[in-house]
Amino acid sequence: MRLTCPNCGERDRREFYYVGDAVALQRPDADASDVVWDDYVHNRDNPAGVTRDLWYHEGGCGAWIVVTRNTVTHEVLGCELASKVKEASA
Amino acid sequence: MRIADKGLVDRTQRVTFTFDGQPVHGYAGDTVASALLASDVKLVARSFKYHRPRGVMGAGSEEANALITVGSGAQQDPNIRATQQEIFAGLETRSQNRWPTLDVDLLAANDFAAPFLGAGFYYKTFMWPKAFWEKIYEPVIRRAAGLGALSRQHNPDSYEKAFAFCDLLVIGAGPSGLMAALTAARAGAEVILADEDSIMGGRLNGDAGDVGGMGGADWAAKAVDELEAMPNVRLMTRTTVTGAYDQGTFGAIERVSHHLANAGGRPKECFWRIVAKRSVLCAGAIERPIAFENNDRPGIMMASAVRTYVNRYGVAPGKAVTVFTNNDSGHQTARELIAAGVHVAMVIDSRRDAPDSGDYPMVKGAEVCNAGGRKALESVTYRTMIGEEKVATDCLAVSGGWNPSVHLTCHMNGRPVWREDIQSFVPTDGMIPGMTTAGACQGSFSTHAALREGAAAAGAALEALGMDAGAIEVPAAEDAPYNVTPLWAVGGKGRAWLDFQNDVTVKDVKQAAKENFRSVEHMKRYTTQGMSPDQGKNSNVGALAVLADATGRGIPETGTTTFRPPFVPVSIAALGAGAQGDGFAPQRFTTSHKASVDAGAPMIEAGLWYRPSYYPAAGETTWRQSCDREVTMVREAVGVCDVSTLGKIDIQGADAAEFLDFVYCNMFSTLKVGRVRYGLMLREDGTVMDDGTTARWGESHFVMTTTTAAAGPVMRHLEYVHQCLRPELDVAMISTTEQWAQFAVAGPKSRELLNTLVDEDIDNDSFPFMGCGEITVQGIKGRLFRISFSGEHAYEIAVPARYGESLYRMMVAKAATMGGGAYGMEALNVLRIEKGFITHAEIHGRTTAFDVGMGRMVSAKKDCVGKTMSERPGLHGDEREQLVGLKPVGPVKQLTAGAHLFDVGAEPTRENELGYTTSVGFSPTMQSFLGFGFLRNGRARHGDEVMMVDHLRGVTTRCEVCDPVFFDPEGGRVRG
Amino acid sequence: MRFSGLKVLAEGLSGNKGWTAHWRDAQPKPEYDMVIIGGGGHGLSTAYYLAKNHGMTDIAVLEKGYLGGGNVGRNTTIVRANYFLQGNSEFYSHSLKLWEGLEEDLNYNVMHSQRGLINLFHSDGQRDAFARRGNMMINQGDDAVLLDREGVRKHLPYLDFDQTRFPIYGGLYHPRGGTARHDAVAWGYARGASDRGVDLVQNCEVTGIDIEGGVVKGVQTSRGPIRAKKVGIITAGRSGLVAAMAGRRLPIESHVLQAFVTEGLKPVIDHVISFGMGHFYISQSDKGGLVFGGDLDFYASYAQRGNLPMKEHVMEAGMTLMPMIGKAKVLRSWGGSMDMTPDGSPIIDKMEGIEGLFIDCGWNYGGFKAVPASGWSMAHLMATDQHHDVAAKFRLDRFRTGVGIMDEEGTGSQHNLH
Amino acid sequence: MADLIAETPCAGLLPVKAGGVTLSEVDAGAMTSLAPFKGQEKALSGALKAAHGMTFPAANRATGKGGARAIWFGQGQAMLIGPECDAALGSLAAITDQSDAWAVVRLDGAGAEDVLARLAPVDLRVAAFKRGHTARTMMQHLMVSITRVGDNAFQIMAFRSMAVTLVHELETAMKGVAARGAG
Repeated sequence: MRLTCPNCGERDRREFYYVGDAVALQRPDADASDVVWDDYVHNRDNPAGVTRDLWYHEGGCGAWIVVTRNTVTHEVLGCELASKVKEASA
Repeated sequence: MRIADKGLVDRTQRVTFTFDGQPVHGYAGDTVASALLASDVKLVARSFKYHRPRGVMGAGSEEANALITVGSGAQQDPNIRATQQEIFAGLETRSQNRWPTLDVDLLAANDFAAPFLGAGFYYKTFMWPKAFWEKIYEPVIRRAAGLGALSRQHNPDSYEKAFAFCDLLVIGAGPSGLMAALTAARAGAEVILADEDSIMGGRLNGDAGDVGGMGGADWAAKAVDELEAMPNVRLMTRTTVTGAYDQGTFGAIERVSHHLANAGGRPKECFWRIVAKRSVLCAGAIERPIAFENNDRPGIMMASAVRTYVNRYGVAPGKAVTVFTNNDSGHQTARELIAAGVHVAMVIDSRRDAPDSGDYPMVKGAEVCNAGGRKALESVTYRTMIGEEKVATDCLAVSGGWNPSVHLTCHMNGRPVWREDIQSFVPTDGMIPGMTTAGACQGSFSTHAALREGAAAAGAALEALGMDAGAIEVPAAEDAPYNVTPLWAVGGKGRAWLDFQNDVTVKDVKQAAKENFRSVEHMKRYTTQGMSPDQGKNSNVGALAVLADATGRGIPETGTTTFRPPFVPVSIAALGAGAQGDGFAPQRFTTSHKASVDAGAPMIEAGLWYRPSYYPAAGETTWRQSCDREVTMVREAVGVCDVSTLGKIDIQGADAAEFLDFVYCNMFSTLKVGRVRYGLMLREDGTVMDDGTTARWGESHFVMTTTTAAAGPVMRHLEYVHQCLRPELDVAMISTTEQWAQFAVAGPKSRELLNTLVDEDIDNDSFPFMGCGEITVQGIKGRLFRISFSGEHAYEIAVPARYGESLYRMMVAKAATMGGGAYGMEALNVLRIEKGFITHAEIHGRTTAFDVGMGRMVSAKKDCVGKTMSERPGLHGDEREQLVGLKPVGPVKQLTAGAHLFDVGAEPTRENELGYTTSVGFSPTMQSFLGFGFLRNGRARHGDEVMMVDHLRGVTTRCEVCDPVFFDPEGGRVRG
Repeated sequence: MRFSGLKVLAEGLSGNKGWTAHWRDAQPKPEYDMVIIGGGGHGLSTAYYLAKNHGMTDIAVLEKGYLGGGNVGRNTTIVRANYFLQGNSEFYSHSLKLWEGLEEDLNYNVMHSQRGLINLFHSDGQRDAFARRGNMMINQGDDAVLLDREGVRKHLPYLDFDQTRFPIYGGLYHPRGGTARHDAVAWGYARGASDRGVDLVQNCEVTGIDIEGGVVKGVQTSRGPIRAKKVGIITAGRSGLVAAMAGRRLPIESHVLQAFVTEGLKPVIDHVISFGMGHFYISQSDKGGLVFGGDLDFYASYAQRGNLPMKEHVMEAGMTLMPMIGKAKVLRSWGGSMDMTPDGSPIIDKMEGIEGLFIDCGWNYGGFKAVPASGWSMAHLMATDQHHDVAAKFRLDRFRTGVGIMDEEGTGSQHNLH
Repeated sequence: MADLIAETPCAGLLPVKAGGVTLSEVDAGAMTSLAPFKGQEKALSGALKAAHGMTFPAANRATGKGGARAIWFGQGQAMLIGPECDAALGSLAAITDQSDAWAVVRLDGAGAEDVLARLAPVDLRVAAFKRGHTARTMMQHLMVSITRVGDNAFQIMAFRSMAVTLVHELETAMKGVAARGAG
């Protein structure tokens, strides 16, 4: 698999570290309910199809990246800097 | 037998090699298979299960029979295809899977027991008595199974991996591949053309037809010459593309020096990772056998392979060749044999309407139903409407039609589709993004179609790349239609082989269907059909057809064939090149490494680093003696220890303090400049991630320390928290682990030692406990932290790494004059246990701040990563295993780590287990073993006695539960 | 039909004409007491034990493809009971005991081979962690031996004891650990369940779960609706997709795990060997192929195919540990789809709030060895509405409450790290 | 007391030569990482130009020339190599001394591209990676910075502690390339 780092361009998968669903960017408030936190930390949509997940260009520029991707075909539909995504949602 | 004046081998270079110890002569350009056939060696292998005698069947990488071992000693290389191994002087080859010899193989007895060894027989027996499976049945089965053998010695050869990039990857250099490469290269594209053969041309080298008015092989050679001269083309011979992966990535294995007597430093193989913007698959097709009784006899070969041996190698595989075919290409073989002067005994065509196309005896509407001869073919029997006839023959050339080599197109889960007209599976568009297919691999079997489609596929690829193919001229070549009438298996009572290598017969497939293994996947798994070294390249379609027939379905309803990477087997050494020895992961060395090695310290690995275990002094014979001395030295004088491996991260920016408040569970915004604080970092799930000290270097500048093992993960975590959770914060992080050589100087005389080296005066005012600041060491800028991991008055001093070794040697020498010296990991461990300091042995990923007794550090005044989840009810309370100290109090004085804790008198069983030990050490200070454990409700049990049970090491120790701080609980020494 | 050596002999002498189907291909009925979604190892063993232990036979197992087509047929076949946390320890211990009687029980040779498993360690800290594990195994009544470097050398003389990157300190030896013939496990359970009256329905994809008023009523399938009083979701690899039909999200991410097999070789590796530093484990099949695997590809995927960097990583681990396998050639690689949970431990539970709906999932990459005990426990739960003692901790709510989290790897709630 | 003695990261390991390719250690001078504070990217670039003569490099590029270079070093980060960094830049950026943190080597000679193609998963052929181009990438398992500094010359930087592995990997690849070049 190759991902297009917004900084570095298209790179081999081996340069990246994967952490999971990009839902991670939507951290609940500290006083949100246990159900909300359980959902945030543990539960996943885990779709067979398009998903957005979080990668770290550890062997490259050090950017965290939100990748839009198909879990069945491995087609990569887009890569954005996580900080930009987070700032846009804030 | 050689044919005069024929073939591409170099008749001027005679080459002698050995097969099973016997010298065999061939010519440069021969493979082991062609040289053996030229020498009339028919028997070259034994089959997997029945040890049936086998000969050369094909001429390519899909060879199912002629697998040999090359080389000997540590270099012996098993399961090499004789059809691919080029010969050179001194080459040593051996047959496999026979005992004692290829000719007299006692395990051939299995063949006579065949009625009892049919599909899946082993699922139904060997169950009684129970203990016999591991002791008798399995060892016997294992010894009989397998093909070649590994040497059991470490691999002595070098292997390599590499990356390559191109606009267009052309896979296969037959007519379509050459035409595709020419088209794209002439248009200026960066082209890689890969072919698994030693010379490019594919079937043009094996067949006799003309291309563009010249011999096919000559046209291919000319095309290669043109490509070779172009700077934008990379020709890769002996290179098999093995797999298609995501986003245009391909794997390919290059056999670099298998064909050389002297590799001259070249690797044996190179595994390529090729990234291509577009690709064209020109993989050709594989001719398929027809199943009939004894169709596996040596001398029975593929019809196209017979042509290859004749035309390319100038070898007649037999004196009287018979052809058995269901399509026109068998006739081509007959014609070319006759043209080469080889006698054709008969052509047996299963089609009643077969064309009369040559000057040879032919019988139409007939099927070969048996073969005579055991170790070499002597005759075949064919059946017509009127009865059976026998023909004396020493070679049968079989053509059951062609299977397009769709393998790579299936690597991303795409399924090929059935084409009734050619009775073959063909790829569909888009199975591999960016790939087009051309020629025989998509079912276009004429030479002209291959050339035409190769050019067209390259044209399409160029268009996608935004380039122009220009006018393409396709050379003239044979363009005959392909006529085939399906014939998969000839009826009869005997065993007819489908998967030659795994000894799967038509009967096996039928029996599987009867036993309800009707799904093609079930049938394959039950019979092992297609799981042999050729991965079903020769047999899957035939087996599918037999299954379809047995289950009364059509072929497309029955299933499809699909293939997984690799296309050909790839050696582990090639895929894993570089790792043998110490290459699996980088090695990290501290600046004091040499000094420690000079001092005789055994180095142990920590993270990727190497650190000294202990420093043996004269007269010391055990590590414990050294460790005890080093601990005492620190407690009484001064010790020096390299702590550069701990992660160091500079954190700067206006919001640095706020950032730290969010990543640590305790407060850092309240820390004063010039001071250091211990911090605990949680994961979002509330467990402890790491701990360490962080110094406030300036108002908006912090210097964080992580544990050695967590340095990388913590850096990643900090960037995650910043970029993904708090991008609004103005903060920048950079690792400075490598910049600084940092040494712990610990013990009552630590300040005295430092004052001999540091330019400034160090005292309690300039450097109070948990103070930090800049210093200079002989004019070199450094950093000093008054922190302690031993409970002693201690410092960590840092200088730029280039001075690390020098400073370290200086400090150790100075310490020695003060009754001190270097200490290693063993002593460091004891010192921290005495003081109740935890490491990753305690914060092992399952423990919380509450568990390690730091629950109150989780600040109530702010949010932090992990805070909310750490408040889950299951992570608090009496049921949790809590950190405690343990001291032996009974007759056994030893503690071990990894033991479990039980109430006194309780059976040491899982049900009674109350906790476990994590770290232990003998404390020379306390003259006792000391340990840490996690004990259910442990903090409430200080003063109780428990039993520590270590079944594995046979140690059972009665212990007192106590506070984990064993030594100097008031902490007076550290402030001294 | 009872299988035996005599039967094989008799059939061989009479032309092998008497063999019959190993299981019946059933047409789905409109209604069953219980429907099990998923005809993999766990689903089939659940059906088998429902019939055998609980006398329930009005059961359909619905399989969207062919029986045993999921992870039970694409794994590295390792069978072991070497866990160290309460909850896991008793479960896998029970499973191993079932394995040890499986062939007699099923009258099917699944080739369970207790050739011994050796987990290598490479530092003092790892030794202590393995000691904790081994001691728990003995606490539980299973077997474990702590080997030092020389002890490992005696068993595995061909390892590279000279490499210093991750030098071999010793190993935890689990003599009862071993391998089995994976497909045969599925077929054996299928045959056993079918013989007891369970309907095995292939090519029957569940497309919906019918729930009325918080009570499960049945399922919609590609072959029509089927009513049922109880429904079990046993579809590891695709658990989240099926649970979504009941409106539930699961604490699961699906990941690819690759495995590899080489061409057949004469016997050379007699044990199962696990090299934790390289996430590498290997054994040799009875046919002679080296069967080995590594870590996840690490990204969520349902593609059931692996990527090159992980293949290379696995081979590199092999070359650093045992360079004698360098000239073995990888014949085939495949990818399984793994249900990865936040603590690396499985779930066998009722679906809270939906009466009659049960789920058995989250096997991470340890599901093969769990097949017997998973079926045993799931059958118990579905039949009695009570958790079986050995699987009592496999609760779905443990993540919310923090009670009974079983994180053997200690890597925390990141799904792909277990 | 004796003075502190400085040791370079690749002391005793380099130079090495194989075929037409040479690997040698570079004394790069001071190395300072620059990470602009929020909103200071432009100001920093200007100040850098004023102080050291080169602008803050765009992603995947190096500015300046031999002796005084700014190499893009990752997201929001550049490495100033050569001159001692003007302390005044500290008001615009996090500046961190990294002079001792990196092993800096130069791979030089026809075939250098082929050597790197054995180790790095990026296209470093001149058509794609020209003089002044830089990449943060990997070489086998090492995290590295690679910059083309000549037609056939690259500067490669890896963590100081991993200098032995860096040299080992490069030397192995160099020998492999040299052997093939021998025909």
